[in-house]
Amino acid sequence: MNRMTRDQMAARVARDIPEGAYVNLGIGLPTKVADFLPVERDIFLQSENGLLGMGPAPAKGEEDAELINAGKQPVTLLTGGCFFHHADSFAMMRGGHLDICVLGAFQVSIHGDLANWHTGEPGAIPAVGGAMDLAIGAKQTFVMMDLLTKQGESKLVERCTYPLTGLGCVSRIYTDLGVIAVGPEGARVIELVDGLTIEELRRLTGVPLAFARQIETA
Amino acid sequence: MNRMTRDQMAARVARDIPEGAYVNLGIGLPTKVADFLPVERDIFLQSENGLLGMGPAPAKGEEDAELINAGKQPVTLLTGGCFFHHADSFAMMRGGHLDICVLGAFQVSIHGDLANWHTGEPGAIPAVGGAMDLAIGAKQTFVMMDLLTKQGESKLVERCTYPLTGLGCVSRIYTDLGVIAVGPEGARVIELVDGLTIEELRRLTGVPLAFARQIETA
Amino acid sequence: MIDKSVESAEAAVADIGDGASVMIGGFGTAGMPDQLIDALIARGVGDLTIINNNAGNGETGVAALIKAGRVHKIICSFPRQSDSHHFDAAYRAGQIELELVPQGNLAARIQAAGAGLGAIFTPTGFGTLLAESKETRRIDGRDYVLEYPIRADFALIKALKGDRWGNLVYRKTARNFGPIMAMAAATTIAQVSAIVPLGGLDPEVVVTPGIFVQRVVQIATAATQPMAA
Amino acid sequence: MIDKSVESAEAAVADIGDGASVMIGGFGTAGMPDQLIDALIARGVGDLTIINNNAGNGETGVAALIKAGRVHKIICSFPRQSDSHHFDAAYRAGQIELELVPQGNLAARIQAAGAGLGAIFTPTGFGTLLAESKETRRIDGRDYVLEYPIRADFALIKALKGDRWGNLVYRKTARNFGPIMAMAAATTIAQVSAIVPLGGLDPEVVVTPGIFVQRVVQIATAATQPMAA
Repeated sequence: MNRMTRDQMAARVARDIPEGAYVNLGIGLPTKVADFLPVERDIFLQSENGLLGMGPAPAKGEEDAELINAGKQPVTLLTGGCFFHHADSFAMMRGGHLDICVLGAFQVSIHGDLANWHTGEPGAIPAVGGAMDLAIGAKQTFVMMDLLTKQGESKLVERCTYPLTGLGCVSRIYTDLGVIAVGPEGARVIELVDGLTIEELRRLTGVPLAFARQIETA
Repeated sequence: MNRMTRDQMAARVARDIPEGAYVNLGIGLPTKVADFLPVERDIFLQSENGLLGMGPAPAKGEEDAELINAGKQPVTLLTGGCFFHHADSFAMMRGGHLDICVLGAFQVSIHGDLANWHTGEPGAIPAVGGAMDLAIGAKQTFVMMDLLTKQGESKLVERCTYPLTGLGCVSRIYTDLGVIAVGPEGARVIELVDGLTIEELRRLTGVPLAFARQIETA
Repeated sequence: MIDKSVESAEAAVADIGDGASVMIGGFGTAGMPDQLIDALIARGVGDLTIINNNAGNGETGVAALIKAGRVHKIICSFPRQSDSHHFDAAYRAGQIELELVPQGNLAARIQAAGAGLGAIFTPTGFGTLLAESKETRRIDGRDYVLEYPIRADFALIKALKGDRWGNLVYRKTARNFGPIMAMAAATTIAQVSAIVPLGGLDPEVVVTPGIFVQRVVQIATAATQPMAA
Repeated sequence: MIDKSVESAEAAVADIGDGASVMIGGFGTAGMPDQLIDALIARGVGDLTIINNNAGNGETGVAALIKAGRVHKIICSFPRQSDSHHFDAAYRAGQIELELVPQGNLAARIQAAGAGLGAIFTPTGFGTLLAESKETRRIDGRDYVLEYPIRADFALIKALKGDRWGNLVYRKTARNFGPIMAMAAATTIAQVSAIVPLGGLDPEVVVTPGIFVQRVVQIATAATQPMAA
């Protein structure tokens, strides 16, 4: 079977972001989605630290330590973007004004519970940032992750064993092996990579999976 | 006895407003206090509709319908003043950032309860505006009022009979007959107009009154 | 290309239906979106719930809406004024329902809606008629009333300038409820004196980011409003 | 004449004592008032409770304060980062107490303090470890956690420009927590790149009105900050 590369996953998520959407891309892999948004589409990227209309990284030498994203990397502001303080920024999330957020995850349950902030291991120093606000605030929460851990365990689970970020908040998971909708009815596979069968996916994840009538091949 | 005029009352209140104070002057009589604040003192007048650093009325012909005070009268903005929205404006009150507000009243109790928004009469249309926020929000709430109604009833009472604006919020009452501190310990007369005796004031108000050791003559 | 500008006030309010809840900006007439309200009156819809600081002044704006009999209920802080005769008449005739809210609680409840809070404990109104039968709690020695968010289907607001992404700046005390109402309504419609090209508003001075605004309509008015006589 | 400008960072922090609670602006290093923090370290006070989004980056600002052993407790949303080694070491050694708060709840609780609310019901964190043993409530079909205001004795923030009345404007994403922390502290101290004459800030673009600021100190720095290598 053909595992999708990280770039392919990012391009796949980008395809589902319509023109005019207000979007927050989480730290790490989700940040890559920005590179695949068509430039001719007006899509509004929000960064939790107080900007809307976030543009790409600046040219070398043009970095500004006071113009950064949530990952504290230098960014630019698009023409028409603006700045605001932290309470207004999180009002955008919590108040349901963001259309989509894209987050990484340790685990997602078939009912959309998300665990992505803390391994819960003894000695681990927890850090949550804006993950909990984003997960429950955006109208739709997408997760981007490899379906399996390096040890081959499924990150799509019946019940999260890691500490939760939010309950029933994820609607869709974009993985290296396919795209899966999750929610109150459970998990439903929408797309599979070429060469992967339904039975194989059931075996790999070990969770109950429904399948869209017509599964697309990613 | 010499009843103080409204101008004298306003001048008396103005005397108690120190330089640097953030002050909200309520609609009606309290608005007059502004005329008696010494121009050489930096005193910051706040208006609930979103300005700080309110200046005097504009010259005839210079009025701007979008630069008004809480009473919807045209005002000006001092150099160094600024505008903000309503939530921030009331955060200034409720959050305890205003030093003093000056309000009119129907009744004030000897313990500082205030009634100034509604007569409670059948058929009366109530309107509260920012009175309740101001009364409980400012660090000190001053009341300016005639001590007696036109019918000769005391507006300083043991217990308010009109609907309350706030509980125990008033610290000082400036009246045409004197200045009275109110609060948990009850009412204490600080100043009396010339020719009015302590006994006479007790008779006029009918409420228990303590007296400052050295009563000033207003 | 996203362009939130709409060619007319009529087009901007064309989907406001009977029974809608509508926030209307303005403190008195400052910041009142008169042309949007006129368009709403012309649409002929009724049974509206209106959220505004007042209940109309004189003959225009919210007063005209009430006069036309379109308002079922009004949520406001200061209805009775020297020039609120249309409200007064409707109220005395039992034709309009009034929910009176202290002004700061009105602002805080609107802001809470925009920020997605479920409820807030506010000290304002404790021990008064306006908190009767409401839940209260003593926290750190101070008494508070539990108040719930106020949200709306639509917000009609007035700003000075806007752009096609919906960014807004205001003018003087006409700002008042505009920024928080924009955050609390499902659909926010702003009338502005001028729609400027994208980039025409300094990103540091935008007061309402475009995410909170769905439609912008340019209504040419003098930048400085003369006072009514 | 009221003049809130102070001649030096040392003078500005001279009354911050042992055991004080201190909000410090900044998201990472953007908006971090480094010179005020340096002055605080030089004062030698300890046992501080610090409220900041992070728990220090690299060697400066909050990181330096932690390294110097002055922080008893930190309230923040995102302590662990690639360059939070001073916090990591202090935390692992049991020398610092951590209250971890989701970032939006941190902002909302600070804003609630500034606005005089007693508590807020927020949906963030419901059903998670960070809401354990906290009061919850279902309102209109959604679950919320009751959270209390966070206030402080002092706020140290960084802005671009200020005037003698304390009005402030910020620069780009260095704005972050500055405006809300200014509202939530008893004494707010702002370091600015320039103190301008009264009237030098457009009244429409002031972000933090002077009522929320008690002291302003000018620290000359380049307007555009180069990124650290």
